[in-house]
Amino acid sequence: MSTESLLEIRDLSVAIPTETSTLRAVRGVDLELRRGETLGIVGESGSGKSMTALALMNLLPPAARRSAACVNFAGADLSAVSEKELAGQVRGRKIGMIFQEPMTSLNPVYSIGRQLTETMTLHGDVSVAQARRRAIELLEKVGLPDPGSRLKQYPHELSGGQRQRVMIAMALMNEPELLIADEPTTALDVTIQAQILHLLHGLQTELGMSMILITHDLGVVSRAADRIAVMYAGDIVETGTTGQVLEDPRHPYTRGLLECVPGYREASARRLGSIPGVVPSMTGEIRGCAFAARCSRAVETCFTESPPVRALGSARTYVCHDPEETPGRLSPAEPPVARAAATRQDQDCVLKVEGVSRSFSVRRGMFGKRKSLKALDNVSLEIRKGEVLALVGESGCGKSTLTRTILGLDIPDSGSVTLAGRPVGELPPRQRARMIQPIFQDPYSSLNPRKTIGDIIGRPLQVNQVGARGEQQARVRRMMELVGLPTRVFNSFPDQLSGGQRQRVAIARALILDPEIVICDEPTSALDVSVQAQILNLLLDLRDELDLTYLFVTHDLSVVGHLADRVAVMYLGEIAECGDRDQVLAHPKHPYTRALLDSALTIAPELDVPEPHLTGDFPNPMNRPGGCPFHPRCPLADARCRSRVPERERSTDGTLVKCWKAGDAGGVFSQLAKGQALDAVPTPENNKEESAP
Amino acid sequence: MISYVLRRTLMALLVALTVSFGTFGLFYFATDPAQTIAGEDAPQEMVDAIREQYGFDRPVSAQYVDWLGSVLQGDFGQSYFWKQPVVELIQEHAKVTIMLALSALLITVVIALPLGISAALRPNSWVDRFALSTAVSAQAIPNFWLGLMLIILFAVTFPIFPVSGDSSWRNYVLPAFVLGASSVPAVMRLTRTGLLDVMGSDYIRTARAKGFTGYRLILRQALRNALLPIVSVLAVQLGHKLGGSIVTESVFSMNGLGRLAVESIFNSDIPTVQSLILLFVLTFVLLTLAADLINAWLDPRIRMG
Amino acid sequence: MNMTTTKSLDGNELALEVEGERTHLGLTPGQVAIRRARRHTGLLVGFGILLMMALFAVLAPWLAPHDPYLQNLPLRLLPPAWVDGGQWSHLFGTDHLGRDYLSRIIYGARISMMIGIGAATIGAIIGVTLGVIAGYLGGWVDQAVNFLVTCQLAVPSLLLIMALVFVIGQSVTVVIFVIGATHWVFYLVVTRSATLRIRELDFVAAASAMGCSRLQIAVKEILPNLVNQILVIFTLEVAVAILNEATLSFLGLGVPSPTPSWGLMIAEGKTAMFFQPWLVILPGIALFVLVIAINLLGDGVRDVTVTNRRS
Amino acid sequence: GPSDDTLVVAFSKALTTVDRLYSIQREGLILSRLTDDGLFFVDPETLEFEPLAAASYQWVSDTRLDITLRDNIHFHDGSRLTAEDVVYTFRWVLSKDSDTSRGAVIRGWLDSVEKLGPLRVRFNLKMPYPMALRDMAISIPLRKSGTYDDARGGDQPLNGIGPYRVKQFDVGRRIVLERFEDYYTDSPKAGARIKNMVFRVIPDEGTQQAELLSGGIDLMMDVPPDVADNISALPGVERLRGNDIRIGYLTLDAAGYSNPDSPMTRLKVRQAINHAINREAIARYLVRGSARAIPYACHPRQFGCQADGPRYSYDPEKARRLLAEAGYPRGFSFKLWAYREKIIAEAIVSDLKAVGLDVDLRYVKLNVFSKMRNDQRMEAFFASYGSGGTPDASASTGVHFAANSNRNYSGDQALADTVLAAEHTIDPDQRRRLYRKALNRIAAQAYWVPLFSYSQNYLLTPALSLPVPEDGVPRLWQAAWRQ
Ligand SMILES: Nc1ncnc2c1ncn2[C@@H]1O[C@H](COP(=O)(O)OP(=O)(O)OP(=O)(O)O)[C@@H](O)[C@H]1O
Ligand SMILES: Nc1ncnc2c1ncn2[C@@H]1O[C@H](COP(=O)(O)OP(=O)(O)OP(=O)(O)O)[C@@H](O)[C@H]1O
Ligand SMILES: [Mg+2]
Ligand SMILES: [Mg+2]
Repeated sequence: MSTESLLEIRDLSVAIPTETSTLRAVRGVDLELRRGETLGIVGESGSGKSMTALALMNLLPPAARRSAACVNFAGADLSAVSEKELAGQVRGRKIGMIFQEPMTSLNPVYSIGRQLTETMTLHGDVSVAQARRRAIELLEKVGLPDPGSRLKQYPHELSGGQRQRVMIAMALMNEPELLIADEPTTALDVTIQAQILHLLHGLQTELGMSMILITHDLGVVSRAADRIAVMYAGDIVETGTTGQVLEDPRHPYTRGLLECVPGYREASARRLGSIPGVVPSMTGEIRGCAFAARCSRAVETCFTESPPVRALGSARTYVCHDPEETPGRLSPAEPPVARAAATRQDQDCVLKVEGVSRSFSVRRGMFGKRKSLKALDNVSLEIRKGEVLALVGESGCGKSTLTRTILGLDIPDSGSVTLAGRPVGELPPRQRARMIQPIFQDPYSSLNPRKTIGDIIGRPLQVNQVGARGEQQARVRRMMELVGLPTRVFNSFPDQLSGGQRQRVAIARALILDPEIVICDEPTSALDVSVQAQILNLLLDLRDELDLTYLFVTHDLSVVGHLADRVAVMYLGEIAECGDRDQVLAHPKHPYTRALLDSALTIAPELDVPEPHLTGDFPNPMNRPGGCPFHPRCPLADARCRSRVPERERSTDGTLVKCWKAGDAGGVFSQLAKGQALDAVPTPENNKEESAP
Repeated sequence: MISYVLRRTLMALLVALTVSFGTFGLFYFATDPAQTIAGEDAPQEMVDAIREQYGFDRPVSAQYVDWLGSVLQGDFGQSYFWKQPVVELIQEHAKVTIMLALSALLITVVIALPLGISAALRPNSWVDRFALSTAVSAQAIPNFWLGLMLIILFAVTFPIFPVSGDSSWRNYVLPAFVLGASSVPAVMRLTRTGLLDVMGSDYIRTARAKGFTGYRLILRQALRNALLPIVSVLAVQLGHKLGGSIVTESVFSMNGLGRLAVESIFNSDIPTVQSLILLFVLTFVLLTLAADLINAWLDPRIRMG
Repeated sequence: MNMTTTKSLDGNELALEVEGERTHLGLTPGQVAIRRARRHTGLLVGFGILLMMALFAVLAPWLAPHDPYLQNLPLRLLPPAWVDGGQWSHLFGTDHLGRDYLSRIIYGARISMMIGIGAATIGAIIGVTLGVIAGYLGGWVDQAVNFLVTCQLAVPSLLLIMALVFVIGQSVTVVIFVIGATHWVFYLVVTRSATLRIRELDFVAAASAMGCSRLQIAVKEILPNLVNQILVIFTLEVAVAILNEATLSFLGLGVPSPTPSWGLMIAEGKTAMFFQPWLVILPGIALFVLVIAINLLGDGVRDVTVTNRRS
Repeated sequence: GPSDDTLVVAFSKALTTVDRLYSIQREGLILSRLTDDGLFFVDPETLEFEPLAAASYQWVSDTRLDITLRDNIHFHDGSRLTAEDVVYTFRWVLSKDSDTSRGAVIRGWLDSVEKLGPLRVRFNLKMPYPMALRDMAISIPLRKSGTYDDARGGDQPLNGIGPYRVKQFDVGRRIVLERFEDYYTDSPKAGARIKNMVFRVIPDEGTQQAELLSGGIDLMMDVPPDVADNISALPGVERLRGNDIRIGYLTLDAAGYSNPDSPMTRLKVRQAINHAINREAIARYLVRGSARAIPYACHPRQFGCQADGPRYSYDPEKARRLLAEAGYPRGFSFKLWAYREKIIAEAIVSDLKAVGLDVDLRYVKLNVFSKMRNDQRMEAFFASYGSGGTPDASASTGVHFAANSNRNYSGDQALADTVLAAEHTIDPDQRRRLYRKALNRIAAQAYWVPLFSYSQNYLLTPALSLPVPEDGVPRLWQAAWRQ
């Protein structure tokens, strides 16, 4: 690694004038990047990560204003060059960029061949044929099979992972010196994420590029970055090498953030650490330390004076007054809550899903024929009283469809869902509503923006005609208290609330009818870690308080490890494996479970991005492979897997597995993984000891 | 694709049938074509004779079935009023309307597209304000009034163009402008918002990150995407113009389909009205179909799904 | 439930207090709209003019100097007061029957607004109902509605209106109903696509999970979210309806004489337009000003209520 | 213009055919007088029916008419007019499948036609019919024998014997005529001065005006009086005022067809309405020119239009009193139907409103109007009648009060009998007496509100000279360029 500096940013600010005031998205950021180095920028949503990256290339939204003392890139000051020069000399040539949204970042009306080659031909002196050759070469490198014929394809014919690979190839067409990757994997599934990160890492070393990797996922930076910059409210609060920052966080924010991650250090605790409050609105001037209001250590000066930059060694700084822990403001170290789960083992089953199948008929394109899409294939599940059953699986595998079926919102083609001994379909909707309630993923779309919070929470009471109006109101207020909503938001609208608050509203609404079962469909995947921690804590507390049963849908294995009693792994509309959490996470029987575990990235600075074992992408559910649906991606697949659908079997330790190779999965995989990844997933038992350096 | 086209055509036929049956009934119950054919001062005997001769005294269903039957055999009948085969009548009038509609569309495109594009490229600039105020005013000026004002101005006060008629290209200038102006707001706004949307999209940001700027960014990256909704709206606009620009034709006394349609209604000339409706419906459906196909050609997502 | 349980249940009560101090709640959607409206010139101008016109319409009996129907044949075709031969008692002159033109123009505002609002309301009722039903239920209902729309679009709407008015007969009510009955496609298209989008949102699923019937969902959950869009279309359709009425009346198939409709006045003045041009110009200007005001208002309402959340 | 010796005339309505046998539009009549000659014609000055293609005629009896033709008449294709052609023409009109526009009327009185010699023809009538010469003059142009043999002759150019021949016919657009040089010189219509005539269809009045001002047309007919006033004030335009035999009237549903309890069934109500309308003012200010208020149900210039029945003066007070007496002190509401002259209809409505009647004006197109009228669903309607240019009371009074007429809302059988008797009487004095009786009856019962006679305004380039017609139908063969 060369120590020569490639990029040096001093005092970069971005201001976006809005209707009422000016939003200062980036406030005086200083950054430095050396050749060949990977810098990870982490921070919660809205902290200004993307704006910083865009400001570098002057790709900000039209209204935004940029100012910088200097932006030195390879000897030139980018803050001074003209737009024309920037476009002609720098963008796409010396700096390549990959964006977060693979689905929308490629122009849908042009073939990817054209989009790839024009990156080169635009900057002159390269013939189309040369560019094509380069494109094919790069596509090969990023792992797209049959690149020659790919060039004719259009973006919509590719999956998200494939598109992201094309984006990467596109960014590399001119062999840039710097690659900026803005959340390149956030929209992708874990298995694909691992593939992409691995790929980026390989390419970087091969081509000797520097890279700025922007992400909010501490797991990702811990594996992929050499150095880390932690951003908060438009400013960098702490920098240093990955190991230093993650092992020994100095800024209270960094520390708080790490504690929020399920599975980090104190993962055995049932309660996660949390950063109270929300990111401050970034309009106007912030007096003192931007983090002071949320800081447990904040003292008087934190609110009045800008914190100083403190340096620890050569490239390690943080920005803090560094006060002592403030007594009273300290969030009490939560005592580990006794786990009741163990005792809930074989209790009576409250909800039973038996052989449910569901197909949709979809038309592709204007001229296409209708095709059937099998979203659920013979799914069976049991949820027992008082337990948390986690349902994991990649995007599109049918998780939401299953929850809708369970809720009685969708009628299965075959099979049945039994709730309290009766099929849900036969229950009158209001009776069903009192027994089972959902919490959804997106706190923005799950609340009607035209209703006040009080109305939203009280609506189930109204619909079910529970009690008089006054009584309903009282109940709503009680519920708001319970989920930690201030009563003054009673008459507010959802738009006025933060994401975490909204999710609390959704929880309150789900619980106000006193249901037995709550179906949580990825309730935290749209939230930042700090907020996720709050919500997860709340959900667990409520469960104990109100004696609830959860079906918890997620794609995040660390969350599973944190709160589930039992786990069901779904693949392409089937339950691949289902059993106790500890069994499934520690001794996965199904190769797919195994692969999922491998791909999950925990915070482990000493480790690299693991080598992915799965080939290919999550298949399009419209073309389900025959035999075992997993066989095209499975490293163990043989002729039987390709031809025959595996039976569902109960293994010795009580997990249900649907795989011909269930017996030998563990063995083969541990060979493949070279002992690297058993610790990949935090279970309370194995996390701390094994992941310590 | 063929099945798609077939489905659409079937739909068109169904629409045409429904509409034409509705019209038939409407006229049967409310008007007396015989008197119109005979003329206002015509004596009783004459009107009665005509009624019998044309079979207006038969039940509506019988009349409709007769008409439908002959249409299915390709015979669109004789106009009651013009006493001329309807097909010929339509051919004659269609020339004017097609000329007018196409020139109006040209004017719309020539005004609206550049205006919309330049407005989108510099939102909130003076170009944008100018474009928007043009749209707002054009939307508020009654078409017929604009026609009258233009006549007062350019045909009487400054006699540059003829007042009326459809004999030379000069006759088409004012009407085409009036008719074209009426769809400028819609097309301009759509171009502007469409292009603004596209310019704000992720893939344009990608293109900029690759080094595209200026006109290359617009022409080689954005235009094709922005074109999609414009194609559709232009097809609808053209359809409506071909469906007879009643007002314009009446203000400028042009003998187009719109005028023919109106007069046929006033004269209860059912065969003509019916054939025109069939024509309008089919034109409209064909045009929107064409727009869809163009869009499918422009956009692989539609083409291949 | 007392405070201690709250505390034990949620370690974040501290957080929420802090939050309360730091992030004062944003404005309600209504407040945001009003705040924006105050600085939206187009909207203010449009609203001002419209308010004035509405006053004219409402107070016509008191503002109009003469009875708009009173004919005075010897004084017919008097030019406006500022032209040679005009009289100050008839500021805008008189028409073919010697009726005071100013009074007729003032009363015309009534007719235009009544027809505009009436027709747009009828269109809204038809369009929104069909749009929500089609969007929410989908399937064959959607197909049927789609068929209706194609029927409606394929036939030139002015021709259709003319045919209907021609056959049914002319009256203000007929004109309102016929214009309304032929101007619902815009509502339908917008509400349908909005409904299609909204019905996929989680709060709709939440509503059905809490036991709401489909009707309740359509009316209580979906409809409130369409109000802004409907309002914008409504204003635009009012303008369209006013222009349509004028056009119809101009073509002789609008409101019946002697109702003072601007379109009718233009049509009647047209025969003399080269010599008494004010007969055409004055009502035309009135029409233009009214319609532009409504359009400004409509555009303004759209700008003001649009949600520009990032994402 | 005179430079190319072409007279360009504007037509408001398009002609569907140039064959007079198949159209009855006014434009057709004007055109037909140029391209066709009948056996008789209406003398422009006296409005008498005089022989034209006929050299002479003789009433052999009340039901038999012998006609001798001129011997020097050529069709436009050069062939000569013979008795055979006359017989062919009339037999064609009489035959049921010819579907000519006048067939039904002619069949009503004409029994048969015979050829007596090469130039002599005999007409056998079904009954005494004083209007036979009128019908021959106005409705039946002579056609070459065999004209309609194939495909109704529609495809061939019109082959008439008039002073002009059709050179070109673009339906709905224009008709081009050219002077027929072989026209018989002893015709009263001989000596046409202008070589070419073009009839342009310009439906819009404003456009016509503009065209006239810009020299696009030379003559504009049926000009509304206001327009005529205005335009004639400009240089380069001449105005002619003329009479018109058309009259305007209101019909009241005295028979109670629309509703047996209709207020219109009461005499006092009908009289009140007669008193309520200020006909003089309407005639003077709106119709203008030579228009006059008319007291009886016919045009004063028509034969037989003399009566001494009650006249109703404009007296709103009396109207109110009469309404009160009839039991409607606060008036009543009804629909007044109309299909032309909207302004006048509005003025009438305004007058009626002034006496406390709530009138809803239903201004509709002719086909709707006639549907309503024929179904006898109108309580009152405003209409006008041009009598086909016929200066005889039979054309107005006769047509409107005949028993089988659906314009007859009087339900008065005795009146219908009187009118019928007049129709079949040849003796002029006897006819006058019968019409006087009928007109007095109509006035006494106030079945109608006779309103006014029309006037005609023509606008033309000063280069053109044109005698003003007495009956509102211009004789364009008399047009000439001023030197
Ligand atoms: N186009 C825009 N107009 C106005 N404000 C914007 C725009 N884009 C971003 N912002 C605001 O700028 C601030 C910083 O945004 P930025 O996209 O840099 O955050 P981020 O750290 O990348 O967050 P995320 O993880 O959500 O991508 C945020 O408060 C955001 O609301
Ligand atoms: N209403 C529908 N019509 C057609 N296809 C559908 C419908 N709902 C779901 N699908 C399809 O069914 C499959 C399963 O969808 P589902 O939403 O259940 O996946 P998921 O596991 O919840 O994914 P994610 O993690 O992205 O939420 C997907 O391929 C989806 O496209
Ligand atoms: Mg970002
Ligand atoms: Mg889902």
